[in-house]
Amino acid sequence: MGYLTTSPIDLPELVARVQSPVRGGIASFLGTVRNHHGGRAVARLEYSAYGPMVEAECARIVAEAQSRWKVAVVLEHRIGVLQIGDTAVAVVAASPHRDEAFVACRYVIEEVKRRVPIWKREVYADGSVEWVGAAAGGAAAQQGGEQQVTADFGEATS
Amino acid sequence: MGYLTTSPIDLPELVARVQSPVRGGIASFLGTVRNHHGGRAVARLEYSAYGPMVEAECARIVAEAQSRWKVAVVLEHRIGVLQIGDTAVAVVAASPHRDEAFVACRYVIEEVKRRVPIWKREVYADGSVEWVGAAAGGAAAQQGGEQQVTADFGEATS
Amino acid sequence: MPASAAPPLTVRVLLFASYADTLGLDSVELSLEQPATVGHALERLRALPGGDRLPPKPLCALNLTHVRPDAPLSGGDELAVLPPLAGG
Amino acid sequence: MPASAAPPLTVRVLLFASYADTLGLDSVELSLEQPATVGHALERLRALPGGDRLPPKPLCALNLTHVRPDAPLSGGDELAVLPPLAGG
Repeated sequence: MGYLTTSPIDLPELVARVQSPVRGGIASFLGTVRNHHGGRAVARLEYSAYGPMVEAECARIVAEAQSRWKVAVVLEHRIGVLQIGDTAVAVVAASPHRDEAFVACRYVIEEVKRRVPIWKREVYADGSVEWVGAAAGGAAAQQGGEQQVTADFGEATS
Repeated sequence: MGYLTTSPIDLPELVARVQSPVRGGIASFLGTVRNHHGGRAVARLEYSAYGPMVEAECARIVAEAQSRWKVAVVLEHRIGVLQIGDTAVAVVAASPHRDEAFVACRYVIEEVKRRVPIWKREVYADGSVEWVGAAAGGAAAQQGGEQQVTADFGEATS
Repeated sequence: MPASAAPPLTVRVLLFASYADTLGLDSVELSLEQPATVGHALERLRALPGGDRLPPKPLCALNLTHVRPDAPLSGGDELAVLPPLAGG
Repeated sequence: MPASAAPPLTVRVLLFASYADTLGLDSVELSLEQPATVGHALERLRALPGGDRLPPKPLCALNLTHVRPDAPLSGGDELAVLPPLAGG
């Protein structure tokens, strides 16, 4: 437990958790809230999650990264109401080798986006509200996304 | 001017310099001082630099990254006496697209290591001192390194 | 018929985000004839008010793990139907 | 001979880190016959005490830019001879 938070993400605190005298290379990624989406001005975002599965899936992703590369990884995703510029997700990967730190960091953020059940509702400047990715185009994209996720999982678990 | 510092590197301050409401993806790299090198226990490191050329070369590297990708980049290298665990170098790249943030961040740290005139002298636990890379093996490596750097520069400037 | 001789199984279905809005439900218990799969549970969901607006192959998780629609269900399973993910 | 008709040019050579230790110098002014290249300046450095311990092709920078040994020199140039880089 501990991949989800409702508090602001503290990057130096996350770095401190993985840094060590033998892991000299530290790659990190922050995803922050943008002020536009599909051409509309976003006022704030509301993130929600399937909490227990977020924890389980994040633990699997971190374990995968740490078994494939010589890295220590921390990952945190914030939910609740976020303002423009707030950090929604942070990944930090520390390794003796910077190549592995970069590759692992990238792997973790890509898998988080692909596999972790978190949703966001955009509140626009005009007061209207919309689930991100839930429009007609989103449903079509979803179908492809579903096949990719389950195909990969079928391999990983069979 | 401003790529070199003798003060501790402040990652959140660097992130704040490149973050913007349109650049939602922020990739960063920290290089920190390790406690061993070639099997010997390092007590501390002393970094020195050809200051004016560091500034010129870092400016060129950042400009290259910002012209190749849609990113804002900051780069800082600390010199002077550093202890184990201290951050020696930090690169932060912010972009609307996380792929570009990662690629630009990686590019900048690789080019810094290859092109920026900074040296470090390791002070070992037994009190002895050695320039990193300056041993016999270092001279041979240097010859190859020289050819790579100048070959690339010949192309870039001709 | 041996298949229908087994007692029905009960699964808890969780709905999130836009799908919870679509069906007006956060969760529902379904009783299904054995043997049952995720796909059978989805068919039952589609019969609920608003269920016809679910996509043909929604992303599903069974007991906190992504699964395909042909995954078998057991009594007490927690099945989650997941709208397009938007984390990160 | 036209080449030697031109007056000698003066360049400032900077040495760093292990090379400064090797030659016991941080900088030195060299007066060179024209036309002169980085390679000619390196030959002169090798004649200084400890200069024989420089590698065959050290990394060089001219006026803050990496250059090859055949780069031409002009009066007032700043030539830096750079030991293996160890930043980052």
